[in-house]
Amino acid sequence: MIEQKVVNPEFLFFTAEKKKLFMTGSEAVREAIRKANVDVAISYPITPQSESMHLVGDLFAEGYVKEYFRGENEFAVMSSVAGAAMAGVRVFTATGGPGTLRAFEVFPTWAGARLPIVCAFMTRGVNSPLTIQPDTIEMAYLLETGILMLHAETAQDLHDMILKAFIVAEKTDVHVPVGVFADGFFVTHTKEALEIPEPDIKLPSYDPNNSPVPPMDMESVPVRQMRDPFVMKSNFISYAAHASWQQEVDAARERSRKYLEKYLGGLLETENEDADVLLVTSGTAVCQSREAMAAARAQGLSVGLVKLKCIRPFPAQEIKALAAKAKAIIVPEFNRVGWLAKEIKSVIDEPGKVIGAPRVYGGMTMPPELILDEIRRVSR
Amino acid sequence: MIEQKVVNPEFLFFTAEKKKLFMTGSEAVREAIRKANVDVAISYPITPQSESMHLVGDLFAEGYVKEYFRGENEFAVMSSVAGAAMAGVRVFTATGGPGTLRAFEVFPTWAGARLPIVCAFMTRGVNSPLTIQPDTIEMAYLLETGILMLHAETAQDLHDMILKAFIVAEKTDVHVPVGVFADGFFVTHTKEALEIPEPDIKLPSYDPNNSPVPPMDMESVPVRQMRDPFVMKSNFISYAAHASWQQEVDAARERSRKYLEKYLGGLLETENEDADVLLVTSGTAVCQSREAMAAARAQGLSVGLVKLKCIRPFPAQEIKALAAKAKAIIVPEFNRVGWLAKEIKSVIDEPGKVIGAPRVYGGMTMPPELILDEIRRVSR
Amino acid sequence: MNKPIFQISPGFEEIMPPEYRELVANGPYGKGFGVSDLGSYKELIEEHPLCAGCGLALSIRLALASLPNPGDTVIVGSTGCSSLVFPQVALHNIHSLFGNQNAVASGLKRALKLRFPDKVKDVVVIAGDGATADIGLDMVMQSWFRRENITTIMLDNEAYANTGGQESGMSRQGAVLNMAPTGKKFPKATLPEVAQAAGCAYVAATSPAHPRMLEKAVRKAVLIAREVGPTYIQLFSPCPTNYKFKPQETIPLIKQREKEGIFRNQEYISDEAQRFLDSLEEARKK
Amino acid sequence: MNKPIFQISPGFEEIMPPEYRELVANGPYGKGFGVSDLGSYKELIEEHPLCAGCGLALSIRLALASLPNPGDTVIVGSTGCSSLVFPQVALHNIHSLFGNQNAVASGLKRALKLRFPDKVKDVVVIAGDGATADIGLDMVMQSWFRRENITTIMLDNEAYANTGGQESGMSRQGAVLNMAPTGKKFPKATLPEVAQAAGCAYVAATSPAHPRMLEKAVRKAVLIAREVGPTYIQLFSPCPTNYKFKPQETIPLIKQREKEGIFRNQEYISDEAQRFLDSLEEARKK
Amino acid sequence: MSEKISIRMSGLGGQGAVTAAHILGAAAYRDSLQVTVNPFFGAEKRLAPAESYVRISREPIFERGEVLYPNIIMIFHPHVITLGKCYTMPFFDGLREGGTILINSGTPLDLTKEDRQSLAERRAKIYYVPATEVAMQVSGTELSTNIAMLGGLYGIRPITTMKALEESMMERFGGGKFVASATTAALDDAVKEKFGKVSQMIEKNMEVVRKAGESLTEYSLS
Amino acid sequence: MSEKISIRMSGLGGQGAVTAAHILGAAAYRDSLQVTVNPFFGAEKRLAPAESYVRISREPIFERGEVLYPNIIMIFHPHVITLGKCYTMPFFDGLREGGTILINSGTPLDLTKEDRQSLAERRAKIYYVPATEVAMQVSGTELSTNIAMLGGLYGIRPITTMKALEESMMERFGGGKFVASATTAALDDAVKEKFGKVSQMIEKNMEVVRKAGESLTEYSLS
Amino acid sequence: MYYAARVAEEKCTGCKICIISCPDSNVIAYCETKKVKIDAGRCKGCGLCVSVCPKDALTVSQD
Amino acid sequence: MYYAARVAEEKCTGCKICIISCPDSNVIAYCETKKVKIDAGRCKGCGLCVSVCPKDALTVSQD
Ligand SMILES: Cc1ncc(C[n+]2csc(CCOP(=O)(O)OP(=O)(O)O)c2C)c(N)n1
Ligand SMILES: Cc1ncc(C[n+]2csc(CCOP(=O)(O)OP(=O)(O)O)c2C)c(N)n1
Ligand code: SF4
Ligand code: SF4
Ligand code: SF4
Ligand code: SF4
Ligand code: SF4
Ligand code: SF4
Ligand SMILES: [Mg+2]
Ligand SMILES: [Mg+2]
Repeated sequence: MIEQKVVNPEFLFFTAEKKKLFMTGSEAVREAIRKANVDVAISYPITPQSESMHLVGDLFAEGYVKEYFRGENEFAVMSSVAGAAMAGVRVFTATGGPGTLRAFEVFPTWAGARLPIVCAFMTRGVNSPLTIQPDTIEMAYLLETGILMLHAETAQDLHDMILKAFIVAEKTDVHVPVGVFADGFFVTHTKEALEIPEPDIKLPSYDPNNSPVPPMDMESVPVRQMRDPFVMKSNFISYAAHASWQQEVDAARERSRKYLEKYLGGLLETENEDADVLLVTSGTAVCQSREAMAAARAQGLSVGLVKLKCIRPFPAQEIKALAAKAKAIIVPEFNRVGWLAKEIKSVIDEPGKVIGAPRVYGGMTMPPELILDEIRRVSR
Repeated sequence: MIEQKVVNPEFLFFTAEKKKLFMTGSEAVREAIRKANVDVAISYPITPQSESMHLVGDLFAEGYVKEYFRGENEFAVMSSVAGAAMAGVRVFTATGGPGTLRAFEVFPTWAGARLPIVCAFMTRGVNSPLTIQPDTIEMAYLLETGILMLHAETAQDLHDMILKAFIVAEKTDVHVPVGVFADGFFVTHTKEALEIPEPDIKLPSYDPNNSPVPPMDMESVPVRQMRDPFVMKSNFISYAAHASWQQEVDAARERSRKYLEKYLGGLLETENEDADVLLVTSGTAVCQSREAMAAARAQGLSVGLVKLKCIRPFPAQEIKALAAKAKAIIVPEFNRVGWLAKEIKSVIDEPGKVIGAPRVYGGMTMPPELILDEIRRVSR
Repeated sequence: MNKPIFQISPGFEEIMPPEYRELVANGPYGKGFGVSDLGSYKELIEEHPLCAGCGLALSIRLALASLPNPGDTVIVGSTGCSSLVFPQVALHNIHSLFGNQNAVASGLKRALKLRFPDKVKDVVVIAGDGATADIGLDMVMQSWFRRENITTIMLDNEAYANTGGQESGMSRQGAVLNMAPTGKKFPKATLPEVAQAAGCAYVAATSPAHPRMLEKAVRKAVLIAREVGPTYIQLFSPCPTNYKFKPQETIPLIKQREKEGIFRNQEYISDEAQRFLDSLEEARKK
Repeated sequence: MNKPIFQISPGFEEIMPPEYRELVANGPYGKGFGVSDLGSYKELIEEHPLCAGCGLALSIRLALASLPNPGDTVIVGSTGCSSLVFPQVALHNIHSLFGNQNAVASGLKRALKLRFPDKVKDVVVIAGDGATADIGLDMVMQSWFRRENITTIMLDNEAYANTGGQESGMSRQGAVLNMAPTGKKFPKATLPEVAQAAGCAYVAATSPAHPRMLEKAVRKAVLIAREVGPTYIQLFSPCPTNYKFKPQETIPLIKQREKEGIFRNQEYISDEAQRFLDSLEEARKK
Repeated sequence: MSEKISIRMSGLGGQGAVTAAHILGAAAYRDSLQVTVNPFFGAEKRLAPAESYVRISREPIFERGEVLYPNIIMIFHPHVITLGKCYTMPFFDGLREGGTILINSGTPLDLTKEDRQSLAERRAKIYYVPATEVAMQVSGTELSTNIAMLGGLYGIRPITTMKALEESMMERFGGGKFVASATTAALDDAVKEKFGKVSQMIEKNMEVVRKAGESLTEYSLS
Repeated sequence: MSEKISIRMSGLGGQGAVTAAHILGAAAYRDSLQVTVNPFFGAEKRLAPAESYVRISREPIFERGEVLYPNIIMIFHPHVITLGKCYTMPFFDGLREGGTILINSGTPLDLTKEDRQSLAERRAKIYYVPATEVAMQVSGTELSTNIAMLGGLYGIRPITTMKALEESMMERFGGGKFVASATTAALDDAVKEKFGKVSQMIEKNMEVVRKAGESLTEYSLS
Repeated sequence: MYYAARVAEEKCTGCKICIISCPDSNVIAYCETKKVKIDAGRCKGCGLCVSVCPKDALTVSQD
Repeated sequence: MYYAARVAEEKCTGCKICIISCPDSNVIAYCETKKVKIDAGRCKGCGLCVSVCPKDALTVSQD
């Protein structure tokens, strides 16, 4: 293994000196994993994720990651990742689009088994018809699987969120999986400027003894211990246990808020939050909104921005408060179904304010001009 | 094959004389399929669905279904079903819970390929921890897959909805898959009274020539024809085609409304709709609500019921109108996440009225007393 | 060529693209053409977007030219380089998802049997090594276990090529590829042996370096699949783009691998399948 | 028994359930026990809810009694009848999803190697025929292709038993079962042959009718998996409940099947694995 | 019948609690009553907990799932209580005021003091019937235990006409078409094996019903 | 630079449009400009459409994805227009008022009358550069076509310093660490094969840049 | 009331075959007397042991 | 400007090996002259045909 200095997470996130780099989102994943002290990474190719996992493979070859292999399909990869996590090590993987759907059944089991897996989802549209282009539809499907969901706007976010995800996921009182979402191509393949700490430091290693559920290694009590035993008892206890286990996982997710606040500096971020019109969105729809906001403000329109960094847990209270002041809320999305607009409508007092547009899907970018059109329309 | 008289669907649904029977939901599936003129049925066991598909197997042995086999897993079964549908025949299958999740990636492709497959989903909780008991969580995941979703309250509903689903699914201007959902055990294993037409009649057979997309049989033009070709062209056309294809599938789903209205008698059904408090729900949460409503009205409380029969397309306008008049809207659900409450909140004007409770999960029934508690609480 | 599907409606000749008219006038449907007839008729593929010189493209071209009855053949493909060819192929063909080709084909074939009890409809699966031996292996093998009447052709380019050259189960041990940065740690999967153990009536491994051997294999496989049981063909042709050799080296490279004994042309035929072929031969003679 | 995991903290002896105390005092960890010692120590299974007289339960009991190093063995199971036993087994064990056992085991084993480089941690998969040969076959075979150091044990009761007796790929041809109302249409899957073709270093098929043969197979399989490569054991024991025979007929029935040649006890060992076993034997002698 | 009867039958896999519920439900249906029957089980294994719920009324019944507030609780095996092999706990909690408990046992079980007290407060009636013994004696197989339990129930309160009960049994064991789980089907076969003809079996079963009805003992809580 | 420059480079797989964009972007980054580079492709195959977008500005750039309203369009191959091998159609629609078009061709292409008219209305400037020819002549391989296209661009408007451009090329072809798609990596190897040393290659490339800049022809739309 | 296997001690030779053929753990134990002993509380009365005993030393009966 | 294969007619024996080794359809045609002809518009200049011609009758060059 390569020699790197173990530093405490706060130092790595906030204090360590940063270097400017010009790189793609995929390369940003590599730089995050380089410093993440990952034990096991398992890969399966899928556009637009492949490059990230190639690069993680390079890290393995260089000695930054201890074990790495290509699995046979995403369902298997997510299962293998679960096996490794149950053995008490830090694991990473990534997928996207059809890969996410192929593995779908596994995600709720990660949450249910309290596995602090970090998975990057490089979002892409799903079949049919086949597409490999950006689309955030898979996030709609994952909302209720029990995993935490962070959504990166830029390669910088992606880098930072992955590192922070490990630390949040592994807190004893959280200990649930975290998905870090980045829009395919728009983040993975775009080359942009980043500021990141030098690669000679890394996070402390994962300590399985801090886990609220013991690892499967025949090293910890009790000996008679099964992961996932409840229904087996076939009686009332199984129902009660099942229900309360779900509540506990929910609660664990809720308990992540304080750490997310601390590390991400809030589940959301605002700019001109007192404006008449608020653009509320996540991922690269935020970038496009920033351009639109700048243009609109240049034209004298009162427009603000709410960037949602965290989708699960959902910053419902924060959004509700912000929405109360705004006259209109525009939710631009990179998908057909408008899952984010629905989320927002369901937590605010006057859902009639929400404009679920523009929605772009099929693979094209979202022209800021389309957002501007909506702003103009509601500002009239 | 067994001799049965082909009758027109309207006759079968509305005119044919009915016989009273006492049977389980699983048996009701058999009776529906017996009259559905199904060509191919493919099965994979999973509690609580297995019995239905055993019975469909018996129909195959008796000559009511032309082809039947057990597949190797749900992903494969849903793929085989797609293959058969593309060949231009009527197909049926069923699954539930983990089976639904295992096959997840296939459902959007059914919709995208405009396949009029009817699939019964016998809902059950999903891992971890393992459970085999009723829970409607899988419906939350399927909401945006593009399939139509009907939700049965009783075995009678299940029987009727399956038969009607074929007819709606196969309309040229619809031609998308329909999922008929029934709560595991509560419907599948409960024995109750039904009224159903005699088994000597059946639906007309599927006519692949009415399909808006030609079958893959080398019998129809054009010869150079691929199902799912768009991205292959790799240019602007592919984006535009992808986006407009999604819009067309959406539109096809919307066009189903008129047929659903006709055959189901509306996407929802109400009782005492002018009451102060409305219980709005679907599936067996409706049965439990009926008991609670009866008890509450006996106590002089003003309570009404809205039974949602169709979740996709969602009766948004109808609900919005009903909600406007009510003082409070109680949404009892058999799952942890409250997906139905969220749906409802997102389409009405005053989501603050919605009480997302009681929620029961883990496998137990929902005592009407819990609903009554909520009614009492809001009626105070 | 009497099937109306191959005719242009009167009056529409003018507006059909010339390639289509040529196909109708001079295509292979119902003609009993084979590989030796290439160069003298309008082929099923109308240009393809694969890399120039790709041996996998050649494999597909040869396989399509070898179909005993293209006029009633439906192809099931899978995601991968080959899926870029099929929109350009003048046969009905299906792309569903990555790896589910044999499950789709199973449903398709059974349904076609129902709809056309008196006709032969061949269902041929053509998919990559990743689709066949990795992600789709369960469905491939179960279609064999179930004895489905379909032919499975694997295009073995020893990598996940379409996603940029990752290690697949069919890559050779030691190969350094994406996702195998320190070289592949385990040997090439032995699919022909597995296919035989799983109940295929006919198994062949060959390559586009032997067009006529390839043709014979495809013909036998499709004919046997009709009556006897599942058949499997593995076509070897490493990806020049991802293994970084020049396309024109493809055929010499394959032949070199043969010489070194690294790649072996193989054929296995069950007794029942052999008897069936013999009976066809008998019938033909009469 | 020095591992602290097997000790009860001082002062807590009283409140631990008696079965647990007995296990600590008289369990098999680190003792080198085998099948012949059954009846004289506290076993790993504390009652199980399987049907009375189920041969699959006996198979599990024997397999667990045959583990060379239960104190450092982790079991990966799958959904099915057997999954009802594991909550009652005094080893760390995992249930994840139906069919993904070998993928889970692959990740687990590799991670355990990282965490305990100087210790032997055996990972043994025990799952039903449906889990192994149907829904999980891809993952099972890929773990073999990848040469994972794990042992896979299939409990072959010739049906999906836990869901009420449906046809599985391991059911015999002609068997009338749920979802096979007119009898199974294709033969029992030949997993031992497939395992061999897929690279297993050791393959055995036997049954609980031969407890000592079963024991030898499990021991060899676990030892070989440590050093040489993947190993596979298939344990035959039809489900009395779903095939509707009396539990006490299980063993006579298996023996009858052997006589009829329908079931064959088999063993295959690769040269490398044999050499490894020989070397162990050598070392033991010294 | 004046009001809704809600029955909870708790037994172990293989004892036929699910079948008993189906027979009872079908009998009530034959008598033109409103009825729903819900079986509930986890792992469908011999000796694993198996419960079944029957609701009978003259008015429409909507509710489904477990009966949480039964009028009648039938316990097919002492282990249901003593080993907690059931889906509902604490076991007696939901019993309605004036409810009935029927236990398969020759001798009274050792109920906890708390249970006895709370049952007494609710004016519950407890009956014992040696159902397995009766089954063995009369029909020669313990597989008729479930029928004997129905006999005990009818002894306490004839829920349907005897004719409907007999016809319902006929339907259940007569045709080959009854849908049952594999475990149940296997046991069905075993039962049928015992008797040459179905009619003979039904006859025996009706005798079991009668005999069990006569073998009830009421247990005093005070 | 006064305002944002948005460039769309359209080529065919294997022509290096993605690489050209990366080199240009990295050069701008070296000159401390704000910049984002987005490659876009479907099937990553030789001769399949491949586009790349570069945005350069002194102000922060947020926007990403395809450049819909470019100032500059670079066409690496006539087929992009003539066979519609591109991601954006109608092809010239988004070009900004006063925008620039650079086409790899020795001779003017036969633009449609509508295109010519609408481009004229927008006061577009069209340049031709025989990039493939220049690449062959100067560096002996058509694989430097992309560099020649950059040369043409710099001939029209020097977007960065020449020093930054040279350093950027150095970085691109020098280290072994550049992350490229497999197809690109294969072509990289082919390019490197041509030249003994990287420095020699960069030198040739800079010559290609200069020569291409000198080989521009402006095409009059009127 | 419940079925269980019983050993006819005089017939038992202590060959242990029954022990290793019982599907349940810790039901049949090997005694110092070199015979086996059955824990009737744990025995499920399935009869598997009966089917394998070479000495016909086992029977299943109700207590 | 683009590469394509060309036939040296005098060398070609019409053995068709090139035809069945070309990865693209309808590029090489067989003529009445019993020689082959290449459609330069469709030829991608990959050189596969060159590598198999037993008579060295093929070359790839720019037009
Ligand atoms: C579920 C899923 N996972 C991953 C992918 C991405 N993917 C598409 S093609 C491909 C590689 C195909 O490899 P192979 O089957 O060998 O075909 P080739 O491209 O080599 O011809 C991959 C990994 C996908 N489309 N779907
Ligand atoms: C994805 C999924 N599909 C189906 C099931 C339902 N299921 C649970 S166990 C089982 C059968 C197991 O059969 P086998 O592996 O042979 O084990 P057995 O019960 O026979 O011991 C099935 C079909 C499930 N849990 N998950
Ligand atoms: S990537 Fe390889 S296999 Fe795919 S088309 Fe190109 S050369 Fe052929
Ligand atoms: S169902 Fe069969 S395999 Fe399962 S526990 Fe019962 S007897 Fe054993
Ligand atoms: S098998 Fe028979 S003889 Fe042998 S130990 Fe058991 S009871 Fe005794
Ligand atoms: S009857 Fe069954 S449980 Fe009892 S000792 Fe014999 S084998 Fe074991
Ligand atoms: S291979 Fe050579 S000789 Fe043969 S036909 Fe082609 S060009 Fe002529
Ligand atoms: S160069 Fe390639 S494309 Fe051209 S004729 Fe030869 S093989 Fe065919
Ligand atoms: Mg490949
Ligand atoms: Mg089984």
